[in-house]
Amino acid sequence: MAARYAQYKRTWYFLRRNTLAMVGLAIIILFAAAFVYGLTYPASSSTPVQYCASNGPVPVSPDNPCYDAPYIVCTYPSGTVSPGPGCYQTPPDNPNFIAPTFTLAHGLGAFPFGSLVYPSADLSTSDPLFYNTYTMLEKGTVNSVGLSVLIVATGAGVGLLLGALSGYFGGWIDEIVMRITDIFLSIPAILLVIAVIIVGKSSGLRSFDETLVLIGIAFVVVWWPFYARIVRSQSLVVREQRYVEAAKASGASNGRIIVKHVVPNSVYPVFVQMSLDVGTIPLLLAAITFIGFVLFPYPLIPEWGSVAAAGASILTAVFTECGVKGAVCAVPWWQVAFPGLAIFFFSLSVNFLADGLRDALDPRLRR
Amino acid sequence: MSAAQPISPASPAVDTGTPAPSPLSLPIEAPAAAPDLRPVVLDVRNLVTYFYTYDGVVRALEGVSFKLRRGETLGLVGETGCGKSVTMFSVTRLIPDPPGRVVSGKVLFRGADLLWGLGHEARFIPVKGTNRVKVKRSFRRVKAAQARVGSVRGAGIAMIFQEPTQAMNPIFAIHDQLGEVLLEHRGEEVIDGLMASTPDLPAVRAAAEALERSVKVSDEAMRAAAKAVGEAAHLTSFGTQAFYMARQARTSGQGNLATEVSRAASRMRISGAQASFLRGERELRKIAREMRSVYISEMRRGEFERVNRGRLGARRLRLRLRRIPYRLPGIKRRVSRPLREETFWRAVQALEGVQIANPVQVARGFPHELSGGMLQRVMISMALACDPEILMADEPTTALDVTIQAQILELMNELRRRIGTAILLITHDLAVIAEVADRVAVMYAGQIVEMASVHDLFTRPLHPYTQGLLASIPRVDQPSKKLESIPGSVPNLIFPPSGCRYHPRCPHAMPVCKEQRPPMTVEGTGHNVACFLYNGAPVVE
Amino acid sequence: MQMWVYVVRRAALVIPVVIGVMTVLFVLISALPTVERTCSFYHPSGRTSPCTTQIPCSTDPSKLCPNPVYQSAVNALGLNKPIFVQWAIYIGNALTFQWGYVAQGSALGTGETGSGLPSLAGQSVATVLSEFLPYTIELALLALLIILVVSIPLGNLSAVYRNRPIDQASRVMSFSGYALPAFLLGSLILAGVTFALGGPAAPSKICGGTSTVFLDFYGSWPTPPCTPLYGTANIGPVGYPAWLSIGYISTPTGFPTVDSAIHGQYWLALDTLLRLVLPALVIAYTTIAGLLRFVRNSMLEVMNQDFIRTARAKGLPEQTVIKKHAGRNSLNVTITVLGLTFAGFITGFPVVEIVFNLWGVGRIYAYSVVGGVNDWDFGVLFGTTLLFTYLVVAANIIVDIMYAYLDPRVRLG
Amino acid sequence: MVATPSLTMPGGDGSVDGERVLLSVRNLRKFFPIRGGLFSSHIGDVRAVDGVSFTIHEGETVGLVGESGCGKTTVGRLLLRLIEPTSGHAFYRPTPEILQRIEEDYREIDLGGTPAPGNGSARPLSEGASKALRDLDQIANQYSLFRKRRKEVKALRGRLQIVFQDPFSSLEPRLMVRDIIAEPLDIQHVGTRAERMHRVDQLLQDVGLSPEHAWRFPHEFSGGQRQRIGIARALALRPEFIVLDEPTSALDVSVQAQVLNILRRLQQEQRLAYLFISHHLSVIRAVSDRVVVMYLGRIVERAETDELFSRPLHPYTQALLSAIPIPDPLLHRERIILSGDVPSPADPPSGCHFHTRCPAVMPICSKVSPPLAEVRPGHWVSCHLFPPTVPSGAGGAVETLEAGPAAEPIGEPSTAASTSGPLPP
Repeated sequence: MAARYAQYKRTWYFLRRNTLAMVGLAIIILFAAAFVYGLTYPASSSTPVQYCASNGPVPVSPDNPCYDAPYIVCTYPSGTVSPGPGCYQTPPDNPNFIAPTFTLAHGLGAFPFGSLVYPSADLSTSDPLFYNTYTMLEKGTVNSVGLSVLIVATGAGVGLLLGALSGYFGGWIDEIVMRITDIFLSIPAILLVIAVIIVGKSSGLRSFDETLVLIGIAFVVVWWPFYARIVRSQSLVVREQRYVEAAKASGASNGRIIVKHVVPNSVYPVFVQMSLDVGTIPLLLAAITFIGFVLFPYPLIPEWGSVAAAGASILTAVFTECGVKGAVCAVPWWQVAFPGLAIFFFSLSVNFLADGLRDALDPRLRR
Repeated sequence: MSAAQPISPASPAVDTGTPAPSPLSLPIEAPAAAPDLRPVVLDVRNLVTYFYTYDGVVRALEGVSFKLRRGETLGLVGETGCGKSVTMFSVTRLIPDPPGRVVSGKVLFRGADLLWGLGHEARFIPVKGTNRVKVKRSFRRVKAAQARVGSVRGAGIAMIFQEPTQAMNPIFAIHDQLGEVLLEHRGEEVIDGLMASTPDLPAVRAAAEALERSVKVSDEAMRAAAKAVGEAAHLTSFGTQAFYMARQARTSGQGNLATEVSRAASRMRISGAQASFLRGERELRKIAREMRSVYISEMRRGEFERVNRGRLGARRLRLRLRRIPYRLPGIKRRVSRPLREETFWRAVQALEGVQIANPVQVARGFPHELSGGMLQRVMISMALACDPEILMADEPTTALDVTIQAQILELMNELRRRIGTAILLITHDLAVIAEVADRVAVMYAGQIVEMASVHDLFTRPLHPYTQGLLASIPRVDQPSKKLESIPGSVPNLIFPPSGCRYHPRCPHAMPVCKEQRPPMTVEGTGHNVACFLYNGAPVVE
Repeated sequence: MQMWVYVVRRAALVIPVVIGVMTVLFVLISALPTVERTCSFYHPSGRTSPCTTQIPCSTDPSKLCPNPVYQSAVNALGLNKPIFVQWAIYIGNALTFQWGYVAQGSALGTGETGSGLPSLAGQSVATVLSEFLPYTIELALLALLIILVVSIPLGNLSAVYRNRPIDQASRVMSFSGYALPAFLLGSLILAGVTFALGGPAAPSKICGGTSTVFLDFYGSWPTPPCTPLYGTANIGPVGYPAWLSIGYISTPTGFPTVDSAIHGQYWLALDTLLRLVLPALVIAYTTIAGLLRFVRNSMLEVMNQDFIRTARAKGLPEQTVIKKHAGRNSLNVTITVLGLTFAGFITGFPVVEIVFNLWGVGRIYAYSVVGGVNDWDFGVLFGTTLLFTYLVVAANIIVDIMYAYLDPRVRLG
Repeated sequence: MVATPSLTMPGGDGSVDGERVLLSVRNLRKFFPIRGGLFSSHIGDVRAVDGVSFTIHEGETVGLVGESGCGKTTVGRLLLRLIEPTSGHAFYRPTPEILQRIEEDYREIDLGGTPAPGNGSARPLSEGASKALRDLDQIANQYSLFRKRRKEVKALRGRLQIVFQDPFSSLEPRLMVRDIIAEPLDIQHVGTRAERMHRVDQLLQDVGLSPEHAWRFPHEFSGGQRQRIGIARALALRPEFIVLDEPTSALDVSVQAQVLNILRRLQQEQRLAYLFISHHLSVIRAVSDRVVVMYLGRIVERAETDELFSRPLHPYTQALLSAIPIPDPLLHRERIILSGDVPSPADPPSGCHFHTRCPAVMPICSKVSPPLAEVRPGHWVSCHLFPPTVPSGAGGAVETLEAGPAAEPIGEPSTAASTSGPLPP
């Protein structure tokens, strides 16, 4: 066992020399902590929940103080008041509403802060849901990270199985599996995901949990071919190894060879790919939401991607508004900034780590 | 020496690590009794090369010294991991760096020390608690050193490698890879020849008719006639072209050869644009040559010639800028046509030199279309294209079949007789050495343990390792049911054995062998051995 | 093997893939409720949609529907025939570009896209897409150009100067490209440029007037006051994007810049092109991220090969060794990876076209999925998916042929 | 062209004294299809092994020598059923009388001139031949390795084992030595875990390693030690026959001797039979009792070791012998340098495969492929220079001579004409 331990030590040694990878690891640990802590939040349900003046859930009702807190009203030099997204003022009739004079402490949600509004992705709905940054980030971590990890794990499992089979047996099995991967790889990911989700939704699966399941299915459908490809190329190499032939010569069944030799040898590259993809999925979710597709039913369950996307579209709206009418209005930049940064850092750290791993595991790329 | 000690020239540990003062480090030479009067072309003095790996410092070479004289063939023989190839690559600075590094030593070639400036290239920082050593390289200096040594590669020191199939670039045709060597080192002469060529068509026409007549006679006649055509065109390569056109005509049996040849000749005219392109090319080569001479003088005088480098660099830059239009794909193809054809036929000539039956097809072909033997011939022709003073062959026949190996060895012997370059033949096969080499150096674990003429070594092997090696070779020419073998295996060079590195496997091991490293001693003319069993006079300069 | 054999075989390999893609889409479509299918995949009159009135029919399709339109739709799509007949019909339609019609209920149908796009209800999906495709292609070509020009030299450099500043820089660049969502990058760049030039309200640098700096970068076309074509309503048939209510010109090629140039409106052409630069940069940035590491690593791998050592041993200058011997070899890998990432590359278009408010297939697609269940336009949705898939497949063929051209081992394999 | 030299020959070589026949390989063929053209259709075969017959007795070493691409490795892998043969039999432990029957059958078939499996019939089947075929089939069902069911094969795996050339790719780098050596035992479910571990230690000692090596990983060993581990793994199931596929080619000479001596010791101790595949004639000479020389998938010469090396008959063997450099600068011999390369087995030369490089080539060589005939007792050569003269005890040879042309159809019908006519296209 000592030798095996030495191998790990070696990998760790090369990983440690890679500063970026270490940075990535640190950030990931932070996210992991946030994830664990976020689990203590009340499970998301389909009943409207909002986080406004306090971090705890408060039922939505018209007489709720910060119910009409949003940023809907715009003031123009002329003094006329007209509704339009992206601009805000302090409603005089709402004492609880704190004007978004923004400080770092607010952003981090150091104390309850009702007015940093994260609107529902569905801009058409008249009554958006509000979170303060802190809550958004917490729940976002839980949903985004949890979802990504789940998806990637499943996809990798399927890919590992099929890839190993096709690579090891070759012949017609290989042909079939590879053609199928070709098919799925040539359909752009986002489009396929949306298609699957839409079909699911239009056949009635619309609640939050159902949506989660749908998203999962859609992404797995899209994702497994990548892994199948990787594992296949690996097992093609392993298959030609003499030690596999030796195992055959002493009567090993194909199943045994796949389990004992092929799969273990394909694990590392798959792992690297997985860590890359975990970072990619929130991005795709964001993109999907951004182009206006309503992923989650109302109320919006915070998921970085969708929140950021919604914020970004408001940003653009603000620009057009202010640009055209030359209005004096501040830009609610934080609505993009925080979820965006969350995605950015998560994906970035994961990539750092993955790349470091690749270098450390691949002797050719070692420095 | 204890392995825990950090190994680096900077640290005191070096004095034990690199044997600067130890007797071994003194260069080896035949005693005055029978002085070899041929001039020394390569003088390697206690070369030390380490590999700085994760597991520790691999002491691959520990003070290797030898001399190579003009026209002789020195065989470097030993088992895997004894550092034969490392020696060759250290001499030409081709060891992969990182992890490898030439730590110290001298390599004198044309009076220039190829390893000049080694000390300033890197700093060595031992890692506490491990036997790793961190190497901090000065990128700029390493690059400069590479450029310097690069100036003697190819033209001065040529190399051929073990795996011909992997040693050739898979995506370029043979003539391309062969031609670029010619252009690199012989560019000016090639271009001059090309620009001097002014075919007077009537003469060519006449010669071509003669050639057509000769087709039916014989190969020799054809060659002669083709040569005449070449002279008529004032371009030898055109003669070659004509010859193969004639061959083509003979095999196909149709086509009026004479007119074809003269048409080809008329196509040879060089347009103005092409001429200016050629002039520019020539200028580039000239600058490159001067650059090389600057590098060499740097290594000779041992100081950095910033001024000359700068001047040449500026000239080259200006020229390149002026020639940008020629880089455009369409234009380039049209403008460089004469040069490309010239180089192609020169390549064909080079291939003829290594007895390839159908050089034109081979020249057009790609590496993956040729057999290992054929590729090795191509490699040899590539190495000898601009007759170098030294040819280093790293296991040239190991990857080949027995019958092909015989062909290649025959070829090498023949070329050796014809050109008379000095050859450093690296192989693990004593039999090959016996066939080809004049002198042999036996290496073990990064050191030369015995050095003698082939005859002496095989008739009177002195070092126990040499004896064991010879005994363990199965002979095809005599039945031997019981094979001798050397117990144990090659030591791990991270923790090399103390004293004589062979003592753990040596049947005659004595206590002293553990303590200190045996000095190289003279045992008869040109026969040196490093072993305590013999107490001849230590080798002296 | 001759080149043409290789090309033909490679092209032949496409057929199963395309059929397969259609089958996948067919499976999805046939999972739809009957009414959604009939709304957008079959359109008898070409003007009115059967859906709006016939929603009740959907509650149980088996029951004979009184509505003849709906019924004929069911017949035409073979919904009452066995599944494989439906499949055959679908394949036929897909291959003959009969991708259905813009449904009336959808955002595109009602014209509630908030982009000045008039109601396209009842128009054939293929026609609509074909009208918008040139815009996307222009953007794609520009982006590809940027990608190739940047990624290959940068990758090679970072391999040669491994672990030196330039390598680190390219590494950071590629990672940030991985991690930055396209929409975020896009909005940031847009905002940045806008504010750099004086903030959203500042007057336009290009044509002054009431137009603002922001609008100089936002949208495919200049706002009316700047357009030299303004008011020239009497030119040619409809073709120049009618929903920009600035008059009509003929569009021989459909490519905006080309057409403008043809009409002698060089300023317009330039303006249109300039508006593509930022989005192209955004798309390129994200794609380069994926490419850069591959280029670098493949280059590193090549640099370890024996033949590089041989090239050095031949005494070639380092430049030649790297550019010619290593570069050409790693180029193969680069191209292959580019082919693999093309799907991802295309996926970027909907987002970017929305961010920069450009016309293009991507934006139409976005409109087809916008909003809630009743706003979706299945015809456009699946049509676009098919179109993009065709593009990806075509790109892969091209890549493979280029590969074979570059690498004799494949060509003569 | 003609695939089959005569099928008729006494089991192994007449000279073998009462040793029991372990494996009698008959007319073994392996063609790898070549695909190409527009629809990657089957456009030809790589005739890797093309009608190879020899016999291995208990406890003896048969050397199989030839250049790369001559199919020697393929033969070894066929015998272990790592790949399936195109045709031919390998009779496992046939009793003498069975062997006798096989002899007669093949003789009958030769005379009857039946098509070899896979080839179109050239002549109507003679009565005797068809009967013989049936009989042979029946024997094969019982004895031929290639007719075994999966279960039987798995049982048989233990008896036949292989040691590979490359000591680096033949050991799984992730596993510890003990797991590597124990793997065959695990697969065959031999004994308890403790027993297996005990067996591993014992095996390690057998190959001259120490038990604590069991706890290390392959990359910690030198080439020679790795090769020993490979041997230990092969020995794990107590085989009686081991294919040694270039076991020492990757090793240094000083270590090579160690491995060879271990192999020899084990052979004496455990009465193993070896098929020693190598391209080193010198090694072959050192280790083997009988030698088979192959060229382009066919046997060109076969004899007792000393006989072969002292009196090589086939020009190829002679060239091979003279091409080997000898570590003795004093010894200067006239060496035969063969011109050109080994032709590709995808389209081997017509007639005698060797005629393109043969120094003593005759007109007939390019037309008729010479039968493998016994020209001296126990010395079999396939060359037109040597018309079989010795009326050996097993009269096969004489008939071979007559059967030579008669046997043509067995290879390919087209060349039946070619024997008398011009070169086949």
